[in-house]
Amino acid sequence: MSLLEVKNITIKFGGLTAVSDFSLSLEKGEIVGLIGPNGAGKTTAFNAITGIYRPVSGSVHFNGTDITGMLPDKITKLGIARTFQNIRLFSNLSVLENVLVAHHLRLKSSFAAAMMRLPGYLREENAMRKEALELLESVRLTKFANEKAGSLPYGQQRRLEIARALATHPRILLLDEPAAGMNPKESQELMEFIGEIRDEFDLSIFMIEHHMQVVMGVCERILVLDHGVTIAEGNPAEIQGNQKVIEAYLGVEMDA
Amino acid sequence: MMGLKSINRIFLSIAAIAVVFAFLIWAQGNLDAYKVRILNLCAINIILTLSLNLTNGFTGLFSLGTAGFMAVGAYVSALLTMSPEVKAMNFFMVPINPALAHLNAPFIVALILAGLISALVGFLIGAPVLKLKGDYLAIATLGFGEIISVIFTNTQTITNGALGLKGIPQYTNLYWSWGTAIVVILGLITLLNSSYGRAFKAIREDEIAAQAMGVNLFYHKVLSFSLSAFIAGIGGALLANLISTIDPTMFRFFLTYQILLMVVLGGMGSITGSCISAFIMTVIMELLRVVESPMNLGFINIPGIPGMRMVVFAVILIVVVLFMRQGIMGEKEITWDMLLRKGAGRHESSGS
Amino acid sequence: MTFELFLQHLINGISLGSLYALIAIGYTMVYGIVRLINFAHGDIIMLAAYFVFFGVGLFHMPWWLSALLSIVLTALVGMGIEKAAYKPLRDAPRISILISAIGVSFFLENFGIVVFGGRPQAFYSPKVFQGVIKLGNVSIINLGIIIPVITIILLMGLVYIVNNTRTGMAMRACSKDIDTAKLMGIDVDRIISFTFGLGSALAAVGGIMWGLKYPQLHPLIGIMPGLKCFIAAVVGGIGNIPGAMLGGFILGIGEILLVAFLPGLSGYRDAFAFIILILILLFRPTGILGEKVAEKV
Amino acid sequence: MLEIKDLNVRYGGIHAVRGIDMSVPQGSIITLIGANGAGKSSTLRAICNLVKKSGTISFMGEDISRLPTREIVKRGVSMVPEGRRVFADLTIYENLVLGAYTRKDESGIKNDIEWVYSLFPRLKEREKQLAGTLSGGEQQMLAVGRALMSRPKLLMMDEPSLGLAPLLVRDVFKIIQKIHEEGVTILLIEQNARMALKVADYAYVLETGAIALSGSGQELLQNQEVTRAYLGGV
Amino acid sequence: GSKQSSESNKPAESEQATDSGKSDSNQSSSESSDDVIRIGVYEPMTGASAAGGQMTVEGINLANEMFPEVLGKKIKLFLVDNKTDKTEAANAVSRLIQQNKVSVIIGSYGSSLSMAGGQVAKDAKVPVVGCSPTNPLVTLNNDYYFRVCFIDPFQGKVMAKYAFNTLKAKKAAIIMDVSNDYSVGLSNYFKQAFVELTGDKNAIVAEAKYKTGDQEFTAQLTGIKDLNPDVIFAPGNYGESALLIKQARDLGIKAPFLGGDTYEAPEFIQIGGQAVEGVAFSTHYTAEAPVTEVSKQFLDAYKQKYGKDPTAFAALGFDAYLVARDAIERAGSAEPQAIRDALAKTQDFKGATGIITLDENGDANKSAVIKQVKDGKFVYVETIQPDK
Ligand SMILES: Nc1ncnc2c1ncn2[C@@H]1O[C@H](COP(=O)(O)OP(=O)(O)OP(=O)(O)O)[C@@H](O)[C@H]1O
Ligand SMILES: Nc1ncnc2c1ncn2[C@@H]1O[C@H](COP(=O)(O)OP(=O)(O)OP(=O)(O)O)[C@@H](O)[C@H]1O
Ligand SMILES: [Mg+2]
Ligand SMILES: [Mg+2]
Repeated sequence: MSLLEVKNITIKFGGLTAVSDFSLSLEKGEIVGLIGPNGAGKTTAFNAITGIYRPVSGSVHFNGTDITGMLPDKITKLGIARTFQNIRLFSNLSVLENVLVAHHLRLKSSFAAAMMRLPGYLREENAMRKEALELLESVRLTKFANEKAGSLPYGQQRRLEIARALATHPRILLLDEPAAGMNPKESQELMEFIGEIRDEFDLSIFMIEHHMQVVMGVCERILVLDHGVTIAEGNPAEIQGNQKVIEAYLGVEMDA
Repeated sequence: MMGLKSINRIFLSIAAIAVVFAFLIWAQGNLDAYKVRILNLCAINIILTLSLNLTNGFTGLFSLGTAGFMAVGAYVSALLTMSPEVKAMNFFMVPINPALAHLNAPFIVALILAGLISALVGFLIGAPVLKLKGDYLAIATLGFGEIISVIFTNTQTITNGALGLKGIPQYTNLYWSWGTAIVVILGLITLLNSSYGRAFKAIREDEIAAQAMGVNLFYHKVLSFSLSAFIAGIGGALLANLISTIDPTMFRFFLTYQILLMVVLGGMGSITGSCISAFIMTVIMELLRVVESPMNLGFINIPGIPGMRMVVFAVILIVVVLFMRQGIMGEKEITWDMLLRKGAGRHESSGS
Repeated sequence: MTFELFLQHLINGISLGSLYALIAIGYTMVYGIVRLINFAHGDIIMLAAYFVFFGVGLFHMPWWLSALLSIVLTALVGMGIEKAAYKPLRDAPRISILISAIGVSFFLENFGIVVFGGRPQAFYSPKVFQGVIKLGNVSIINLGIIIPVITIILLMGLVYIVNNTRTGMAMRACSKDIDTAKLMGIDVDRIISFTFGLGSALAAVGGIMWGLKYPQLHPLIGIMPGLKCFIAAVVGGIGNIPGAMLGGFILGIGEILLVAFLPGLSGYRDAFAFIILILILLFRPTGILGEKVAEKV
Repeated sequence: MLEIKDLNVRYGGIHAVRGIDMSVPQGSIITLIGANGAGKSSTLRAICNLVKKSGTISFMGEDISRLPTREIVKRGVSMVPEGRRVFADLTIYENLVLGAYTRKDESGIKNDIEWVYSLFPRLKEREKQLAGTLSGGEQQMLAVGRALMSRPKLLMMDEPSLGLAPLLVRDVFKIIQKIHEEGVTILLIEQNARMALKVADYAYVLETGAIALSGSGQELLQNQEVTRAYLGGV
Repeated sequence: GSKQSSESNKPAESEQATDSGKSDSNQSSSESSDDVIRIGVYEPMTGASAAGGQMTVEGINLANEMFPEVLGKKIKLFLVDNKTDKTEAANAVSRLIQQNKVSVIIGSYGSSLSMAGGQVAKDAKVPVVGCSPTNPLVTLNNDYYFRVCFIDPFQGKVMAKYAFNTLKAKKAAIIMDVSNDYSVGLSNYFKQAFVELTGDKNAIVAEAKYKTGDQEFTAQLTGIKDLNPDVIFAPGNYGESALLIKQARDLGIKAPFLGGDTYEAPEFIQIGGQAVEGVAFSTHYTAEAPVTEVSKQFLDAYKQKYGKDPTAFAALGFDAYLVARDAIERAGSAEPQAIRDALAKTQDFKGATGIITLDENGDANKSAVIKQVKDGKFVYVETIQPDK
């Protein structure tokens, strides 16, 4: 059984069918890419998996549980975390606090315990901080730990967003255009980083990306959406050679 | 983390609280009743301002229901502390609901119950209404505050309607008011530095991202809203037991506005700011009476203009918003670290 | 309840509703463009009524001239308020602007008390507006017909301006993104100023009609209409001009019918407006005619 | 055509642009590249007088540094802002009409709308849709189309390819060249430095608010440092 | 004095004692330093009741001009606005006592405001003379509160009698302002008295409600029209009441309207216009049948100073000042406790509004006047004596 099993989901906005009949199965440890022209419905598919939109038909199963229509926080708790196409950090909180918030979902102490600062809570809080600092270390943001997240340079904000998602202890990580706004050098670093975290945190990754270098470089399997419809699926080489994909997305000749 | 520094801070906090209490003991005995009354109001306004700041400043819920929660707290406490005879005297028009006639409780119990019942009302209101966002939430909560006032006007057997309640025992003194204020301040500091407080702030920063990080929006919003109601309820109770008479028209939106102004002046999201501004505003409102009494400037005699105080107040308010947008403190706090070694960019707050 | 009685209630409701609608459309327009709950809208209504009061009472001008002058003056005051209290806050957080608006409202009310005195005064109402038409046992006051007609005419005019003119389009552009509107070559200050002028002029018409229907005048007279009409605007879908009219009618007729059918609840009437508001918001968070936009993530 | 002298932009404590001198000759494509936060967008915003700044900016010989934005637009400067700054509550059609706000020629405007539609057929399909519900890429097309509607003499684009599919990125560059051929001078900011340098006549490299390097597109493409820092080790 | 302190065994007792002791000593020291008698006034000069407060203050100021001295010293007035807000009212009284060191206080329009201030005055043991708060609760249980007006139970009875005896009404409807304690109270007393007089439990056919600030009453009125009462009792602020009556007439309601003392303001007629013709109400005094010498004196002086006819509130403000001054004179001292004791003994004092005798509650026992609107003027109808 796959870790994530999306079966024939369809999402509509008014009259517009943004995603139709989308299916996906994601295995443990896999990195799968989702590409397609602008407006193809990629982000929308993400939103349906993470519970932000509810599909009109179809189902999403995670690790055997039906999570269709569940609230986003429940889904995150079960083990699916994500980043956003337009970075959504808690910009007035410190970098460390951003990561700590993501630990909150595992907090066992009750509100009352936290207010009374019972030893159990303090232990948890300390453990949380320790782990958060370790995580920042592994994404090389330790020296910014007490800076406001909003004041970080763009590339570091992207990395922080990934670190924050990792702090929820996900089994699947969804990345929405992690390389957007990065120059080629930064993109290169990102590719390596994605590979690293997959191994270190034992993740499956599902990512949307327009930078073909990145997609082709890290993904083992790629899905292509166009107008909400899945037009192709396969390994990078297959996709690059797929006539439909070339017509709809890549363009006839690839340079650069 | 419990290093020498944090022990130092705790020590400083305890020392500061001791100093405050020493002052209160002196004030209660040596200041005239008018000044004591103003000091009491300062503490109550600090409590109310913090209550509103918890939702508006720290959780990003634009709520305007404070007056309603105060009303609930004030009535609960009033009905619990008034003696059966005083109640009978009050309800001379429509008799009091027999269930309430003989209720009586010590002040501390009344305060806590006032907070709890107010929090319960907050929960009942919050559960449906907190789905709304921004301006809509503001209007809905404002509406709720008005509804409470309308309901209290009409439920004569419980609230005595427009006649209000008179002869509420004046238990509120400087120890009660400032004691409560200090407990609320310390409580909020603890809360906001806890994991729950971070979740509140995350919701303020970005609801969708907070939810995507596993923060249960409903639970935390309702928690923050009910806590705020709890604090406002206690504030209302202290007020009722200070001025000894209440009626439903006291708790209208103007009251909420005044508290909102204190929140903004102090800085949305700053505990220290709220305390400073609530204190200053309460005192300024009294000082502004000068503009209403006749003035003799030597060469010219200005007759007193009643109402001028509120005009001046409105102007000050606009000027503050225009030129001091962040309020006094913005989102910053005055902390011991800051006082001890200025300029160290630490962001943790501690001690009052 | 007899049919006749019901009809009378309905007519009362329409008469009240149209007045709410008239004020709500000005409210909604300003909100729609500037994204600002202009808390002072109600007080601008009050000012307009006082302008007429002084025009007739102090300067002995003919009634119609006072009314016209009042509309112009009120528009100017509205523009002045925007310049002084809102414009400097364009890039400030919403809450600051809201506070500023509350401050302006507070100012106007207390300024009114200091300058006009706190006592309710009588608002002069010419004979034309005073008659009552009788249909059997059912009475319709003249204003019950005049106000709905004025409301509908102004509504159509306003919808035309906002939807079909260049200025209207520029107004809508400014409502979303001021910097980008500037990049289009739009004189943002002028557009916003115009919006406030127009909104205040509408408030003035509303205020004058209000004064004619309820000829009692004091500095706090605008608070309730301001609040109720804002609710009407939100119920209809704030920013949506026909919605404001719909909201006005729903609120007006609803209030009257509530009291009519449940006289025991007549004391709860103000609560009714807010309960409708909360119910509508729960089931249609952007109001009845408001565009339903799922937040794009 | 555009001359910038000693331009400085500060946001509170941040000194985002530090004394830039730059010139954009008539009929050229000039590009501005640099890492995130280098101050590229701030420079463009300063030219349009959307941020507080110091320094002089002259356009066609006239000092425009004190003019309000709308006057600058009237003189023929147009900008595609960074991010998706389309008017979300207006339809695509209305967005385009607003782009021509400073123009008075009704029929010309109509023709130009058709022209924009022919450049971006997707926009025509969605003519009546509210811009806010478009996908990121679609909004980007609309922003470019809208900027063209004022028939600018100088078109400034802030990362027009951000978030666009490869197919569309190449289309955008084709369009840039096409607009250029029609006589419009272009000032382009790009992350996609390689593409940008290929089309540019001249390029400036910005580093922490100051110009670190400049030269013709070809020169910079060959430059070792640039390759390492901005083009990645491909 | 049957109402000697029922507030014993209250925890604040000891503090009160020290407080007042302290203020007493302050009092005597400040007394010697300046030779004025200090009288405090707390009235709503702003907020919802600003109108009433301002009218009252006009009367007080006039009295102060006419009788500026007592015990050979000048009287200095300290006016503090209570903003129609209870917290402010309490603050205002506290301020008058502690900061301005007044010997006696006058105020306030609005019973609820008076009650809020009353508690503070009681704690500080400084007497207050109320002008127009007619709610029985104001003086109940408060030895330091007095008033120069009659109280609501009396007023309600007066109007019920008028409706039953003079208008021969059998069925009455009541329209009350639920957010206004005055209106609620008066309605209740009217109801009790009217039911008693008619002997009919169902004599009140409708009790409609509205709130201060409402301007639209057609829904309530349409319902009442359907029930066809003989008379409608609608006590409330004059502004709302005038609108209400106007709307009733527009709806074709013919039944006579009755109200209370708040109706007596020229604006009531201006706002109501033709519609309020025939409306009758009870009030405190009339210029047409001056009860005392002082009535005439007051009337002339008022007209001269303000150029208009005085309202009952101005007259009551005037009387409150005079009663306070009289008490100071009789006490022969500016010491609050002495003034209180003198006030309690006020008997047959000739004020503008009538002969004032303060009863054991501190309430004025005096006659009421019924007036009616005729040809755009208030005309005197009859005087109704209190039942002894
Ligand atoms: N409104 C603002 N307030 C404060 N700082 C700002 C603001 N806008 C930009 N900055 C800061 O100014 C610097 C330059 O920003 P700018 O947007 O011009 O960079 P850029 O080169 O366009 O970067 P990017 O490639 O990310 O678009 C950055 O450090 C940024 O954080
Ligand atoms: N909340 C919404 N309301 C209406 N339409 C929407 C909404 N969200 C997305 N859409 C529409 O659904 C379609 C798919 O959008 P989506 O954001 O998923 O595209 P995408 O594949 O992520 O594109 P891009 O690469 O440009 O981000 C688009 O046409 C968009 O206009
Ligand atoms: Mg997307
Ligand atoms: Mg940029």
